[in-house]
Amino acid sequence: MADRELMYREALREALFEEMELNDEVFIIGEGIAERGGSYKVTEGLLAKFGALRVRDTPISEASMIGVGVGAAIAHARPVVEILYIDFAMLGMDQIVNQAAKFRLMTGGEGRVPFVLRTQGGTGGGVAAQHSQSLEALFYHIPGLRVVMPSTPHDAKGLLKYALRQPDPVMFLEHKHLYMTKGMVPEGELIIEFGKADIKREGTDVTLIAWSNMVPRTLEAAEQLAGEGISAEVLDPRTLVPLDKDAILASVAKTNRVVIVQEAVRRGGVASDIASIIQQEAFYDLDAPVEIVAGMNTPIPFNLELEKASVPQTSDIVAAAKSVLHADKAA
Amino acid sequence: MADRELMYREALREALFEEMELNDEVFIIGEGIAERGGSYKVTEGLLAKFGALRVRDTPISEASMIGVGVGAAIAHARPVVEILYIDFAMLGMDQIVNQAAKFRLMTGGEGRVPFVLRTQGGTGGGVAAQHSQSLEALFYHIPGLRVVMPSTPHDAKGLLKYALRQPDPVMFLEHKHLYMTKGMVPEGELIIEFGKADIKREGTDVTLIAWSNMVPRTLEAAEQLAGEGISAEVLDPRTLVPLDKDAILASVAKTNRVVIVQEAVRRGGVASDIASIIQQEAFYDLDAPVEIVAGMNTPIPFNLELEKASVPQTSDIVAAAKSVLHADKAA
Amino acid sequence: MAADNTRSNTPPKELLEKLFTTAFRIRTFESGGIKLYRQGLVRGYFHPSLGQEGIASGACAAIEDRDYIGSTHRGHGHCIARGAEIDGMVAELLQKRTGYCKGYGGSMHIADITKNNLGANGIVGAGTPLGVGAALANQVRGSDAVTITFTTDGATNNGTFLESLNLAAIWNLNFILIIENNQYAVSTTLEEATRDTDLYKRGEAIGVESHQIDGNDPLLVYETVLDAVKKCRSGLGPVLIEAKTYRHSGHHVNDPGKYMPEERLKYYMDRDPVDRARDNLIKLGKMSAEEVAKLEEEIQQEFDAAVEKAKAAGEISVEEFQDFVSAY
Amino acid sequence: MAADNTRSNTPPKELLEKLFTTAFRIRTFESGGIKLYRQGLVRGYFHPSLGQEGIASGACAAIEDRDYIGSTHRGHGHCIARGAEIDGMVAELLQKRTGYCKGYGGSMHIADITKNNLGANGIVGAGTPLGVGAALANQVRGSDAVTITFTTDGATNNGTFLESLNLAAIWNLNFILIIENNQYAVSTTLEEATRDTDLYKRGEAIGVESHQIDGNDPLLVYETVLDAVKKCRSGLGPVLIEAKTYRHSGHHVNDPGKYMPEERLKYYMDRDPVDRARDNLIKLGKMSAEEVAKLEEEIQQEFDAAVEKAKAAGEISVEEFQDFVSAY
Ligand SMILES: Cc1ncc(C[n+]2csc(CCOP(=O)(O)OP(=O)(O)O)c2C)c(N)n1
Ligand SMILES: Cc1ncc(C[n+]2csc(CCOP(=O)(O)OP(=O)(O)O)c2C)c(N)n1
Ligand SMILES: [Mg+2]
Ligand SMILES: [Mg+2]
Repeated sequence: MADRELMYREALREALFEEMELNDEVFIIGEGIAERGGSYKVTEGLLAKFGALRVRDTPISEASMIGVGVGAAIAHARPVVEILYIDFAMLGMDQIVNQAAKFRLMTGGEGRVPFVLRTQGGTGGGVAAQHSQSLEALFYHIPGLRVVMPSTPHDAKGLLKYALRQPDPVMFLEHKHLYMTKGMVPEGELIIEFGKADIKREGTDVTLIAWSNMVPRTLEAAEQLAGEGISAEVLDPRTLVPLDKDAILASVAKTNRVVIVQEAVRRGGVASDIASIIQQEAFYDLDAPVEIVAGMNTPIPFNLELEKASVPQTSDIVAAAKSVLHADKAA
Repeated sequence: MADRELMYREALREALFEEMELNDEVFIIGEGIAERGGSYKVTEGLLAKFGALRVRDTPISEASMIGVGVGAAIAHARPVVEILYIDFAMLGMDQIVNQAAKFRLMTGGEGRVPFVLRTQGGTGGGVAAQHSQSLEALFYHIPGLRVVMPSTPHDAKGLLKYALRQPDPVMFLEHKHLYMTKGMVPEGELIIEFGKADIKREGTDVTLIAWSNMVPRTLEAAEQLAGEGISAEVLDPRTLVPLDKDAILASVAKTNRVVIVQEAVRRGGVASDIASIIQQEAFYDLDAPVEIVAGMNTPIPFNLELEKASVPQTSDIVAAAKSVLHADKAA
Repeated sequence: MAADNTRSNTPPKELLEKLFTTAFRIRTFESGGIKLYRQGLVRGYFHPSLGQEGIASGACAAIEDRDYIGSTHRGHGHCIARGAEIDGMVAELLQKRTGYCKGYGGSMHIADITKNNLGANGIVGAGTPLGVGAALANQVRGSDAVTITFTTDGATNNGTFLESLNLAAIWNLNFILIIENNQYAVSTTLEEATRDTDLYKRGEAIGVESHQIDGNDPLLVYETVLDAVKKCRSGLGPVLIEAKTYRHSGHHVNDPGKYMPEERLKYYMDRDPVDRARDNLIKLGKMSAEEVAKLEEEIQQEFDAAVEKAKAAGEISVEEFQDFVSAY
Repeated sequence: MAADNTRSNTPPKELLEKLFTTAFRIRTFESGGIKLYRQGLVRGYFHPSLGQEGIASGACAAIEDRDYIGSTHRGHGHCIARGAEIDGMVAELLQKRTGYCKGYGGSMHIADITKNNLGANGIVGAGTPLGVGAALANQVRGSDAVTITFTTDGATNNGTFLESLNLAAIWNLNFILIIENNQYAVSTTLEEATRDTDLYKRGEAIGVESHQIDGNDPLLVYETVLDAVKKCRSGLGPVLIEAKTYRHSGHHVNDPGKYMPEERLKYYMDRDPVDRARDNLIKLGKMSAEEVAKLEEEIQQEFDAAVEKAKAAGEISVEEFQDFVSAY
């Protein structure tokens, strides 16, 4: 089927639309998602098409909204719970960590939780410390969860459709800056399995690993590096759990140099884990330490310049790539 | 003043006792901590000494208990909130992540939150998936929090006393297996500043980094290694935030080989972050990849043998130490 | 609405027998389980529901196969009342592969999920949203199935109580929330935990039909729940039921419960739900004492046989475990 | 307890003047802030409290310096009513170093913490436990200081409402929880969010003295809160006050609020709290219309001057920021 250009949010909407048409047990709850179509307009039109039974607004009860989603999933439905900001998911951490993630093992493997929590994170527009976090590392650390972070409309559609067919709880983490970005997306069926990284740009000198909103920024950096004769490969894991280790190690084996880029704060982020894996499993492939470009260890400030300083900019990525290229020479 | 042998829980109690005597604004709330003295008997005797105004039981309202502690701290008191299991802290994550950790920055640095959350984690005794987690990585990733994990009665006392005098929110993470362990503790004043690692055993061949309940286990491993002629240094960071990077890098510079031991699951744990730091800042000091011995990526099962298999055992640590010692030869 | 203990016509014998056998089966399981615990055969937490059997028995007798239940940390009784086999339950306590959770879960997570049981739960209060979720799933799929969530007095001071019941209310879900008000959270009394100990009022305040009943009367529990089920199936849900009861012992096997005043304990012992179910069966159901004794013996034998089977069963191996979680 | 609008003796002029100037200062700040926003000078969220000024003004007039307040995401009014300078507030909107939070916080986190203000809060419902915590701190230190937490209708469906108010109740804290019931959470109506829109009942259900009042009557708010403060100081706290009100516009500056029925909006516009404060000042306080106009002019000048000062002020530099958070 033909590809068309869609916005990220349109691609997400299309995925929901298609899966809700295919499966009557897919339904969605969230704050202002019905008539109003959601704060980021992902769910626009769903109410009109699927009715109030399957598309419903909730009061401000995040802990229980998430718990209700988990319970509905245990009872074999296909709930999608939209949480406005990833920061608010903290209110439902018990349900995510102690219920959704644990149920399968606690029931000896028999109970499944096909629950999709959609939310969005990241900085953007001065919404400050309680509305700007990148918290994927918290979910990444909890066995039993799937952590998905699409960077393009194409991936957003394919991964969300897959999320609605697989059996485990999924933290589907969108980015507020990406909703209006555009990209080519096929009409109809598009399924992207979890655990398959995508090489967003091929290169030979250095591997740049990035996800979510850091992908466009890293591609920009790669473009700049190309202008200076440096060939950077940009690898987007797309899903952090499961992580496509093979693809990462293959790229490292080729380039021998790695920079990992994350918007989340440096301390205890997913980048650290990926770095720890690379140095452990590809120690003798590395010509330089794995460099990490990450957010500063700080809550996000309101002020525009300080907000910018808190998260990686293209120039930071370019600089880090150059530093790993010259690391051995410097040493 | 003289040292005496105390149990870990007695040392904690002594710290609370002394600080409550020194400062009228120190108070403690928690479930069953007053008359009953707490599930792990840390608070025994405090009610009798300090009265019901400063030692009080709460209903089962973790989210608000934590929030109340944060609010009391903002209002310049010195609250200690006891949460029975670290797993239950998930109910109060909003207050920890979005309130306690953010308040200072959001108020331009003027507002402080001298809040101490005491809780305990780790496996032990078949309490299964919702009562056995090691979740320090979740707090470690949130800028603004202090994360403290004492492994001995001595450190427990000194760190808790310091926690009650410093100005920031502290996640004071005890371990259910340690409460009955014994060690020498000085009477009276003992203050251990945050950010000072302790070398629990000196060595030259390999650095073993461990905290909390993994320290005794790692010391056991070091003893076994000594029997095989291997000199292992055991470094206990004691506080994960702030982390004593200097002490870690100094030890690595000496031994050139590192194993990090954590009870928490491997994926996205603090060990990964420490490994990422070491490989980044001491890349050319390393003769082998930084090895991580960690919990399996799984919720903790009820069954005894499976529970044991989920977390590092002494033999795993010994094996990892040997593997980094022979890594270069194997390569 | 506060308690209304009037009873209309005589209940059928089958019902009375079911109420008694369920209550007695729970009693037998709890008593026997405690013995196994004391023998060192059970690890972890064990929260017996001794004294509270009337609620599980009465409530589960009022629902059908297609309905759902969800439970608490004190969940053995609910699981049994919902039709679980004693074999799988004892085996779970003994961490065997033949247990309902294959030894992965244990007492606090016990569940026969094939019986639409959402499981026991180690987090006080967490089961309530799960139950509302099951009720929502059923509403979405057009089923008239009802979900009963058993909860506790302790959990009514947890935020999920308000949030979840409110969600069930605005969506008119087929959801019945039963508070097993045993008046304690470990050693903390209900009076210490809240000013107004009439917990059903919290439902009324958000527009939910709410009842307070004697939870030690299995027949009354049955009737109240049956009525609630009917209301739910006709679109008038949810319903909140506060069932007052009392533990016969401490919070868990290792709690002697010395803080429980003797008089009060005696009061409730005198109103023992198992005794009342037995009395009902004999008086209203006209079963002879001998027949009842035979029933009891059978249930005891069932338990003893389950213990033998469980002892003989194997455990999940570390390799199987590693294999299972390799995809985590 | 539902609304009781009787008023006894004439209030002193100083009070009436305070109520009006506070309400008008808030109105001026919100209106002016919206203009700055439209000029592109303010980023992020901006939730004006236009139409709700009566609650902040009335409540804060009833407390003393030693008391505490805590606020919501719609928090400008509370901050002003609690005595913050307009300079520091405008500067904060404009992300300047002279702002109350030095530009780190912005509208949603605005607070003059030197005034015992626990701050605005971007997490709906999260301020309630913080307020209970401040009240607890004061009880522990033997102070009779009262804490007022402003909360919202939306927050009453969040678990913290039940949990925190219950904690305040069992500890008899000097805590006053004021629900600013503006009948909307963004575009979701209160009727959609709960079955029983009488929110004060939720306090009654847990034994808390609870009132429902007209939040657009600043004097009534003042009197009700003053009474609550007295009760608290004599050990009879906490008190819950549901103050009914309505927004004059959408949820935030970028929400046109088209879903708000015109008639209903008109009803509340006709009962505008600023107008009522002005009327009271003129009628009961016997201030002349000219004097009032002069007051208004001064307040407008104060705001305009604050804008000029803020525009001229600098911002925290990246280096200062890095230095500040180096210990994080
Ligand atoms: C959220 C949470 N907090 C604390 C505990 C520890 N805990 C287990 S049972 C219990 C008491 C529960 O009392 P109640 O809820 O009334 O149930 P009951 O034991 O009386 O059946 C407590 C505090 C827990 N399991 N979960
Ligand atoms: C926990 C949480 N959930 C959702 C939001 C997003 N949000 C911001 S304001 C708002 C509506 C709040 O309505 P209400 O609580 O009644 O306060 P009002 O805006 O009417 O003053 C929502 C949903 C939030 N800030 N926090
Ligand atoms: Mg109880
Ligand atoms: Mg509102």
